[in-house]
Amino acid sequence: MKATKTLLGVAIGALLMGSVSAMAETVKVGIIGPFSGPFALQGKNFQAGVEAYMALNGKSVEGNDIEVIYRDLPTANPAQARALAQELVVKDKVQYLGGVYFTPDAMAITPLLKQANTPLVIFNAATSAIMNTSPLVARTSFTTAQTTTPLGQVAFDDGVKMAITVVSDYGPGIDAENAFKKAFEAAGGEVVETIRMPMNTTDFSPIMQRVKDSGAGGLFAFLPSGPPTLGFVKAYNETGLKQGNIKFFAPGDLTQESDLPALGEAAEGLRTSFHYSVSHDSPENTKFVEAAGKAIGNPEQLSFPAVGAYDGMHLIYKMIEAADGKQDAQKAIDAVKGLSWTSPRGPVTIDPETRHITQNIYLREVAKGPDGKYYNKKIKTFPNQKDPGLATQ
Amino acid sequence: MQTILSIATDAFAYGMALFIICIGLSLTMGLMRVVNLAHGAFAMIAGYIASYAARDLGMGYGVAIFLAIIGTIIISIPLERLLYRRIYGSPELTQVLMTIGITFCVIGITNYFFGPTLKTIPLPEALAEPVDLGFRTIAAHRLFVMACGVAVAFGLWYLIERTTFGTKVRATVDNAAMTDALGVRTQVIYAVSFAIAVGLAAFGGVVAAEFLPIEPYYALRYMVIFLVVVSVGGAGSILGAIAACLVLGAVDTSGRYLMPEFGNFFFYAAVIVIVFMFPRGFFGRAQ
Amino acid sequence: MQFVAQTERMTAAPVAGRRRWSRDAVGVILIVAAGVAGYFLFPDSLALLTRIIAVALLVLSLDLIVGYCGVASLGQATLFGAGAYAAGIACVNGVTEPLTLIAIGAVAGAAAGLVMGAIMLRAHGLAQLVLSIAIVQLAHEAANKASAYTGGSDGLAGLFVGPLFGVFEFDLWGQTAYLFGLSLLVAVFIILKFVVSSPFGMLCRGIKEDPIRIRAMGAFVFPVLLKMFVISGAVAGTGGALAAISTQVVGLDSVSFELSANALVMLVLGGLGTLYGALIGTVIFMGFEHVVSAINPFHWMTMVGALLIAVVLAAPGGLSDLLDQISAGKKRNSGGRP
Amino acid sequence: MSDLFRVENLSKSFGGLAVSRNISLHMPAGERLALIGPNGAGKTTFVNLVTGQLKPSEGRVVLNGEDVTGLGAVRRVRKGLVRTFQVTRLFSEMTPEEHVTLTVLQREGRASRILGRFHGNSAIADEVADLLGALGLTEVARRRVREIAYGQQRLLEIAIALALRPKVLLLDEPAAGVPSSETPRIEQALERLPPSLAVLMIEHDMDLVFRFARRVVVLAAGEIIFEGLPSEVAANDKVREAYLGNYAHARNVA
Repeated sequence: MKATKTLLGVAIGALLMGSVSAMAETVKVGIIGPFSGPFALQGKNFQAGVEAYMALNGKSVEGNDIEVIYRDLPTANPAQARALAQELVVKDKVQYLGGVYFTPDAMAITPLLKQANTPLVIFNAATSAIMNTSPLVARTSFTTAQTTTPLGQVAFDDGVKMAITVVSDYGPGIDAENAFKKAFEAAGGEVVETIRMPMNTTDFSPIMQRVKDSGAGGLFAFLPSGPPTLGFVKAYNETGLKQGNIKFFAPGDLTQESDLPALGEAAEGLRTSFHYSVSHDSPENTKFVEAAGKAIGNPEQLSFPAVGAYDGMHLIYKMIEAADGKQDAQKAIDAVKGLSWTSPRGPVTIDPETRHITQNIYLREVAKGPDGKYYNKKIKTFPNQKDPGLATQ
Repeated sequence: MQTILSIATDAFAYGMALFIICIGLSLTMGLMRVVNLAHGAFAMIAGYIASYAARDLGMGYGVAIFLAIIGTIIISIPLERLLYRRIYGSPELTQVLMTIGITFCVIGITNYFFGPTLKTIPLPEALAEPVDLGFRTIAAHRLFVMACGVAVAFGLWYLIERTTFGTKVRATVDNAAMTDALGVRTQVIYAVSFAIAVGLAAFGGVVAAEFLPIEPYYALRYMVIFLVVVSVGGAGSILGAIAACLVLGAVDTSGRYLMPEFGNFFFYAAVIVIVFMFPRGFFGRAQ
Repeated sequence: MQFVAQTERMTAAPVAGRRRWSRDAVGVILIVAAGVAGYFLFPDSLALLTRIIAVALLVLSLDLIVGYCGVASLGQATLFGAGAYAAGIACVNGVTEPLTLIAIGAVAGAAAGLVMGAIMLRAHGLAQLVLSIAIVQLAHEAANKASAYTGGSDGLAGLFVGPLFGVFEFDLWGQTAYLFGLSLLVAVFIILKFVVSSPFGMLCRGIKEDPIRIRAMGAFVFPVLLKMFVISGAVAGTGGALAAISTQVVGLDSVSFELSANALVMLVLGGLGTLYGALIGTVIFMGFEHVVSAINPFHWMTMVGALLIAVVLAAPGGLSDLLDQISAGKKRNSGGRP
Repeated sequence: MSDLFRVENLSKSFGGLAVSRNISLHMPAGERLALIGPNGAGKTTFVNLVTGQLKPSEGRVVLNGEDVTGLGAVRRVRKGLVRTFQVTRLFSEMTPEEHVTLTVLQREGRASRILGRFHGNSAIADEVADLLGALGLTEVARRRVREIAYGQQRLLEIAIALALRPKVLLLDEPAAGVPSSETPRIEQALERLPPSLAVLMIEHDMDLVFRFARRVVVLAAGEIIFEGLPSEVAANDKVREAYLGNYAHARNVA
């Protein structure tokens, strides 16, 4: 339905532009994301980001019309990811691939890129190692290590000498644990215990008991955004850890804006570090939030994948411009290496070495706004953070 | 000692939350012989109704629970008439196919109407506050869940063992044709039992929402746990379901405390051991 | 009376044998024809078709257990995943010859089948189903934990598979992968047709219907079923290895409850105990899912659910049963009913 | 001892309830023994104890001089102790030919072979055809079992048992549920059983018993109350009591 709407838009746009460029070519962009399933909200955010960018910047680049094709990949499923990417390239003849929420899916797609002569712009998948698997990948999201690392110093400066880490037992969780541990110990603190809990944990009380027993003064946590975060934050409050002055630190996945209405009061005062807050105060962001909020329907559902997609589209537009509508992956990717611009999240650069985005990381605190709604309030900026995960490899 | 007590309290609360949701499924599977994988879908529908009533319409918690139960039962009636009646007595795998189909539809439709975000059911002040038990603080709603679990267990036991309706249900289970011949309308018995099971799912979905938060994938996410708990307890047995919930709740909770990184190993290893020791469940009927 | 028996045997037996043969031959030809037609009709979707073939192998393997032995399993992906990870790990460690990788996957699947069968066959009915769930969850957890070997939740990447017979590359367009997969599927299907019509296959069908009768015939039930588990594991492992080779990544989803449940849904959808049902169910389910999710990626689940409900109402015996009834009229396919 | 088959002091109780008490039997080769008794006398339990479906609380089962009490049901079948079922246990989708072929293959130790086709072996096909012919099942040999008459299904039960080449055959009510029009065919089949086979028949139909059996054992309330010639049964007081329902009463008094 949305796809047809896009198609219609493209068609009308093409009609209007017909006079400008008689030899206009249609450049197709394939976006793979979780548009259904447990992560449908993140997929919706992908779409909102893409549509917002196209609404603000037009649907063509130098006479080349752009057509976006969405493909649904509900959960991490590399086999299906490869099949979708292959079909987009071979059948739908897309010149650019974008999206991808989960790391294994990205890993399945990157080996295809060279043969397909197609660059991939990752809107989310946040494991450092993806960038090493193909020279034709660029990423506009973040890595877990990138968003987490500043927290080590923050926690230590906040008077926490001993910390405990609690993460979901999967790739990004382990990345977060390592990044925090490294940064915190570099700052002079000590991680007294590391807990990895299964992905499907629903009752967190025993974990909180464990945290309490560890004697740590600070708790670092990482969970994938979504339903479990609610239980985790509630358990933190209800087991008396909050009152007991055990300080809580987490990357912003835990307090993504679309979860805040549900988390509500429970999350108030939680400090998280992240690359983007919907409340970020800048003219670029105001424009973005308005456009993306319109695209997604309900602005409360707006969250970080939208900005990844928005900036991802920016890269793709730049690539189309550089390649002049032709299919030339190397030329396209070379064009965005070192590219700097002001994103809704703040100033960003594509690192020419890693093709990963260099950006500010913000320390925020969940606060109640004047409208009675909760938001992530910026309290500190760590400028120009590269991906430490890649730097160490 | 304090830690043990504390873990035991958590385990009991978690076990009771599971029990309230699962007992309805246990009844459908044990008494009606329907493997209703859509059970969680009904709990989820109730959660959405309660969330809508309490959060968006500002109604009280008790009213929300009541509306959720009634609403879910009303939604289930056409499903029972049109779909479930066709699969009473069908092979189990056919029932699985049908009820998975229903689950998919419920998820798709819920997603469409309510969006993919998490829904909360605001608790009344009295239940939201932590309570000091002496050895630890615990959220008041956990005590409430425990009380609900105990109440549901006694209520059901009374209904099935001590009322004429219960007698008819048990007779229908033993021999539907014979009971029919005795003038009991087994169709009605089935319909009412189904409504009770759905009502329990609804009640469980709402009061246990603090443990198993309401979101569109609820119905699939917890399907396995529900099925495992019912089977371990022995389908159709109240006592078995209690035992299974408490044992698995204890294993799960203490596993997560002692060795969180191997939490799932503990849980499923315990399931395998229990199934080996009690192939028909703790208190399963001989088949 | 003896005489009558003799003459009838002389005339009728070869006829029945030939009919069975020719029916299977037609079936295999139809599968090959459908496969080749898919190659020419959808030359741009070969990766999807290859994935369907890999899953079809999984569903076939499940049919051996559920359809021929009456052992319900919601954990069949354990065997698929064992094959996929074994082939993947071997590939990362330098074994790049595709046929060798398939063999490794089949052996790993068979070994996993042996273990899984030995555990599951201790119980019956619902308890058995729950054991299968517990096993697949443990396997999933183990694969997640052993991230040094499996890549954990990030997936096992970096599989560089050598060309088939040293000539045909597994490339973007996926012709090699598809034709290789199709040949594998046809080969496995023919072998399985032999297996299910062998004395062993008959014995399994007997066990499915009445194990007490089989014991009264003097046959042990457990080793027979265990053997079928091993065969099933080899088939599922082949599917897993094919998936690993063709996608060059192995993810945790290949050893998940979700995949197991989907496989069972596809099997019941297609119809149990005929092998054809497994193929029909897989193609219909995955094809439908693909088409609907491309048309409307946001709400395809409702439609898939509606399809399942419609099938139960219209064809409780599965789609292959429905086809049987429509096409052949009274003549029914051999094999047990669900 | 020349007995082919012996049961010594066999007892079984479930909880405190004794369902078989101290049963002893002996059967030479070629024996035709009928076991009768009123409903609930413990006949089926006895069969299950003998065939190994149930483990006895006490006593021994001896086949061909070998104690088989510790063996399971399958091993006993392989040693030649074969039974039929009171309610037929057949595979509804298979044909009689397939049933018997499978049984012969199993006897030959070839039933669990994956290589080799089910219908391929002509020696086995001959044997199957002969057996089906002998029991008058040739016409229905290629029909599904669920499509053939119940009497024919009963005959198939016997055919399966015979295909195992038993030494001792337990026929559990071979004529139960068969319409009277079809009973003669079953009688005929019983008369043609191999002469050296020891047969223990459990049966309600007294006509059949009198025609078939050379010896009769009467079981009541789990124990043997009579053993002797068929002609003596009717005159026996204990048997009359048991069948007239007084046995239980008499036992209570005693």
